[in-house]
Amino acid sequence: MMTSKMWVTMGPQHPFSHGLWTLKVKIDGEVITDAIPIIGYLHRGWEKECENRTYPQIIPMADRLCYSASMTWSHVYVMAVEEALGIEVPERAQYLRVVADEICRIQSHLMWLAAMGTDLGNLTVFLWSLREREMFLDLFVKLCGQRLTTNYPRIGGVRNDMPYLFERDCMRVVDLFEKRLWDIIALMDDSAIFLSRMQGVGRISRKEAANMGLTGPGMRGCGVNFDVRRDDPYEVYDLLDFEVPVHKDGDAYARYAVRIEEMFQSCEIIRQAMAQMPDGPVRIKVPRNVPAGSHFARIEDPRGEALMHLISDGTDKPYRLKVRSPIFVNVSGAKRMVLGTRMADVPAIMGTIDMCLGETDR
Amino acid sequence: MAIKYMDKYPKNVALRGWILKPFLTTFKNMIKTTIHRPVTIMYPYEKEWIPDNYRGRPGLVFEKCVGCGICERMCPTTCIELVEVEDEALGKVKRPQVNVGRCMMCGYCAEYCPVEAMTVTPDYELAGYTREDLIYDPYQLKWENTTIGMEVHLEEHLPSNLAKGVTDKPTAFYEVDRPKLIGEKCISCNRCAKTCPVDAIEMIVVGENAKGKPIKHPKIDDSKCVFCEQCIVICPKDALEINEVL
Amino acid sequence: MSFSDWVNISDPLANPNSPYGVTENIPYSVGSGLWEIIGGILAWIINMIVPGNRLSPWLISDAVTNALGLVLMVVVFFAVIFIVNLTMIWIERKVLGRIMDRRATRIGPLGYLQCLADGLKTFLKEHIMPDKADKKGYMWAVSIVIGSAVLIAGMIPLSPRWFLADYGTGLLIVFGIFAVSPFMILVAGWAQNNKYSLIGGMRAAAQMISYEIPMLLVFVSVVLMAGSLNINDIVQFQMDNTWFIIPQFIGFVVFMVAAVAEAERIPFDLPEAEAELVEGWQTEYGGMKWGLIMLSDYFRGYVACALGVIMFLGGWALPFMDELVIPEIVFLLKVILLFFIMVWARGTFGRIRTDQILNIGWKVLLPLAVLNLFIVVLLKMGGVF
Amino acid sequence: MAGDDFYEAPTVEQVIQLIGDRFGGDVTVRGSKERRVFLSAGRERIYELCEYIHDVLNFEQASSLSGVDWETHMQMVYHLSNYYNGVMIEIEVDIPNDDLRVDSVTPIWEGANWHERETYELFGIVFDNHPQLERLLTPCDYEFFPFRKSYKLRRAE
Repeated sequence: MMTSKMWVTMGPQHPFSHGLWTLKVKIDGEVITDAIPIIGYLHRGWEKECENRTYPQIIPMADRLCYSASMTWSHVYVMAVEEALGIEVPERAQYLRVVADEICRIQSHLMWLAAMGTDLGNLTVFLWSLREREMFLDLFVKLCGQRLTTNYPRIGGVRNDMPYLFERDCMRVVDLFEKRLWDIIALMDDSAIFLSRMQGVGRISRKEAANMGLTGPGMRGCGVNFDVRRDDPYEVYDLLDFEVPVHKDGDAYARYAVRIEEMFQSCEIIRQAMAQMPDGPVRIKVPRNVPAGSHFARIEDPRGEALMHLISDGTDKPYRLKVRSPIFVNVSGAKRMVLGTRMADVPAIMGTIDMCLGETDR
Repeated sequence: MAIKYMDKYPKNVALRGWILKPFLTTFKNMIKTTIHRPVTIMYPYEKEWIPDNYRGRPGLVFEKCVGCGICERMCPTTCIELVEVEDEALGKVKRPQVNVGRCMMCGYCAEYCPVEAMTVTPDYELAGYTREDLIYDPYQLKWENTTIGMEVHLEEHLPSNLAKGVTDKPTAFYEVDRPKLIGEKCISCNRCAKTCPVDAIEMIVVGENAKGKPIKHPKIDDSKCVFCEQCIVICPKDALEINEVL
Repeated sequence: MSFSDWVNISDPLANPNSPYGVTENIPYSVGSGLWEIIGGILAWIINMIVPGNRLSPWLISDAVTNALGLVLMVVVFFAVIFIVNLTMIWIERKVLGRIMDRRATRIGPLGYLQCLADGLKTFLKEHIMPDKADKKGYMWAVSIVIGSAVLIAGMIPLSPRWFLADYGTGLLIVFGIFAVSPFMILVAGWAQNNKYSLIGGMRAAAQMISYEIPMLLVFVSVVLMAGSLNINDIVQFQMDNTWFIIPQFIGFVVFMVAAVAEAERIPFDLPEAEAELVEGWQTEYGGMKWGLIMLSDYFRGYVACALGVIMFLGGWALPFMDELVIPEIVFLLKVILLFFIMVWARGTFGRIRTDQILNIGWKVLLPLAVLNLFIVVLLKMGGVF
Repeated sequence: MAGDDFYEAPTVEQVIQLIGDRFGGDVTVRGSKERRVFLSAGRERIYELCEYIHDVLNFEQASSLSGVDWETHMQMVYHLSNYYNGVMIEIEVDIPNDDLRVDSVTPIWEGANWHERETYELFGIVFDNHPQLERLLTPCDYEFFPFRKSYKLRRAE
């Protein structure tokens, strides 16, 4: 019998692609024999745009790199500039940045969990996750005035101090969230259907993962024990006590489990940071012009390792700003992940990458 | 700190009834939500509570504004433009006009405003029928209802102050940074004094030139100056330069 | 006896050749009664306009009343089923809303009229057909899918006095027509000339065919136990003995799982798996066609639940209180209870993968169904029933 | 610190020493600080250097590859990191404007693939031995390289 293979274009307008990207898959029946990821629908020339703006003006633009990790992106940018300026940020500002980072990490992971739920056909997980995420977005509203585009870190500190009663709100939200997260876990981890969809799907070995340059939960799900927060500490992460979850399996479930555990650890970090937070100023005045030089900073984004490479030339505008986006690298290995799986697994596997096209295409 | 979740899962679901736990979980939640009210906010009819420092569109307290143009300079999207308006009480003044369609709600204008005239407003329903509708002139921008204490400030501290141990007094750039005069470049053209929005520059005679005419140099009143840099920009001979205090 | 002989007898119960025999049929009585009112008013108006005409007496003659009573009987019957379906859609949306902690439907009292608003919206949408689609396949396949769903909904009696047709082989016909739509779904998926819908159609066919078999095995064991294919007899047998859910619990579980798969609902909604296949085999159907497909899905869900009620939950009977309750209401409440379980499952689970769904069908459900059949045969041989 | 897959990763001093021993004058150390090593190398030996860093020093990940247009010449900046102790190596490679070629490191790190494609399309630097050097983000019919300094943005004028 003659069989022929068929190219199916998934995206850019397709329910599985959370954002504008395309995965062309070649299917033999339902089994995928080839795949081509295509990106670039959202290329804005972000790095070039930044060469025309002064250093403070880039912070709100860095928020726009990723809709759900805006805090970490502006954070890594100001870290790169502070590196170039060679200044030390006040300690309270560092703690505030850590708190905001972890809130951002939780809400980003919840957004991922929601998308994961719809990818697997479970709308309940979607809505429950978004309900929890709303609490963290409310915290962002109180802290920095907006839900998604936080614009909170500043070169030399943060925008403002904690508002009145923010600490109490934060503790309440974190406690409530930890309680409710077990409900979502019960919905997913205790369900045989969910486990059968996730376990053993999209397996990557540790060597492949390292070679592909995977970072973040995708990498830790493959057994690589590395976290920028712990092994290359920035801000005050070396003063905080937290675990880095590592899973050996390297399948979609491992990536899921690592992310869930990271949310618990982030709650713990928020608690510790709030308890340890010293009094003091939150922002120092910095010179307008950045001395010439080439500097970079890296940070643990919710999706992986975010790196910004800044080349300054002594003026008040950067000469070149390069963004190393974790998803940009992770999605380049999409072919390897989906090869040999079934078409129905594509959303499950690509869902665990946690796509965000703003930072991928820049 | 201990691992909280990964040492408990994955469990053997075959021993836990495959699908019973999720069934019970959803049923529990269904009972709960039937008793209390669902968390959804029915948007057009009811709105979420948002604080006063929510970064919606920029607002303007018309009387406080001095027309210095710092907001225009700081705006990342160049959506702010200083326009001349004819005000009944104040006469002809320069005030910012915001193209809200281009505004990215970063709040820099409110943050860097030296006189707290620009504010952020909790006004986020900004749709209009044309693009011209979205260009808010200074009167449309007016916003007076910000709760006292909820304004957005620039909470900068001088590193030199911190080194001295002064940590309770935020010092913004407009309080310490001042234009610095390079005397030999000045040609006494008086443009800086004319353009200064807060009348902080006074031309004072410092001597006579070879022809016997007086040489006037600008003298900057530190208490009035807000460091808007307009004099630096307008100076034809670059005789004024930025003097940053750190 | 010819048709004219039959229609000329005024009292259906006294009609020895009535399709309903001597049993009472409420939809038919209501239909005849409705025509007596409508036809009477029509005859009166026509008589006022043209006094002494021959049309007015004809309109209220026994023959016309009997014939149009049959037509109106169908209308009455489907009006009830339609309202039941709207209620089921409303229940699904409300229950899902409660499970997901969100607002559900909002139009009308308790949001009940939301479905009508949605129906109106889909009805007013533009009719779009892909240029390269196979026109005949595109239109006819979906018509048959919808038509078969409506047809089987009409074949389920709500009670011994509320039915459209009472066949000796009633259950067999219902199952036969239930199995028509997978093939038509395959045709529809192919005819749209769209890769997603083709894959969806193939999945639908594979899934439904593999789930027909355990379902039919369960059906056979029920029929074997009751000793009849007639729905009335099956329910009567359960009323006399015991509900079949007690001896055939395995069969009930197998049937419900297979019914969820047949009705294409989560967790078995692979043919329209929206995560990877956009909308599956319905991708290119828009407007009212899509609305009717959705409605027919609910009709199929209703039929699946009704079959479950008839075969396992004693139909319209409630033990010890047969005289106290209205059997139609009891039947519909039981249907809605089963449907609630399906909705609950939808709110709880995700979607299963293609190979897993076939594995479950062939490796789990089929042996269980055979086991169920075996138990039934043992019980029959042991003379328990 | 590294858990089960424990491996004694080279520290900053060891990295400088090992690279100095192996490559001598071809690779200059521009500086170093805590967990950071800054190198610059000639483009002839960049592939060899990267292979050495990957295979011997066990820097398993190419974090970022960025091109820089210095107008007088182009520059490739490699940021390499390992999975053990957080040490990062930055390598600068100068490329003359009249011969924009450099060896691709994709055979060493697969993760460098898209970074190199991106640098190719935005700066016009050609990577030898790259498996698929095509435009990635911009439309494939672009004939200019938008991130070069000669490509001016409207606001800059």
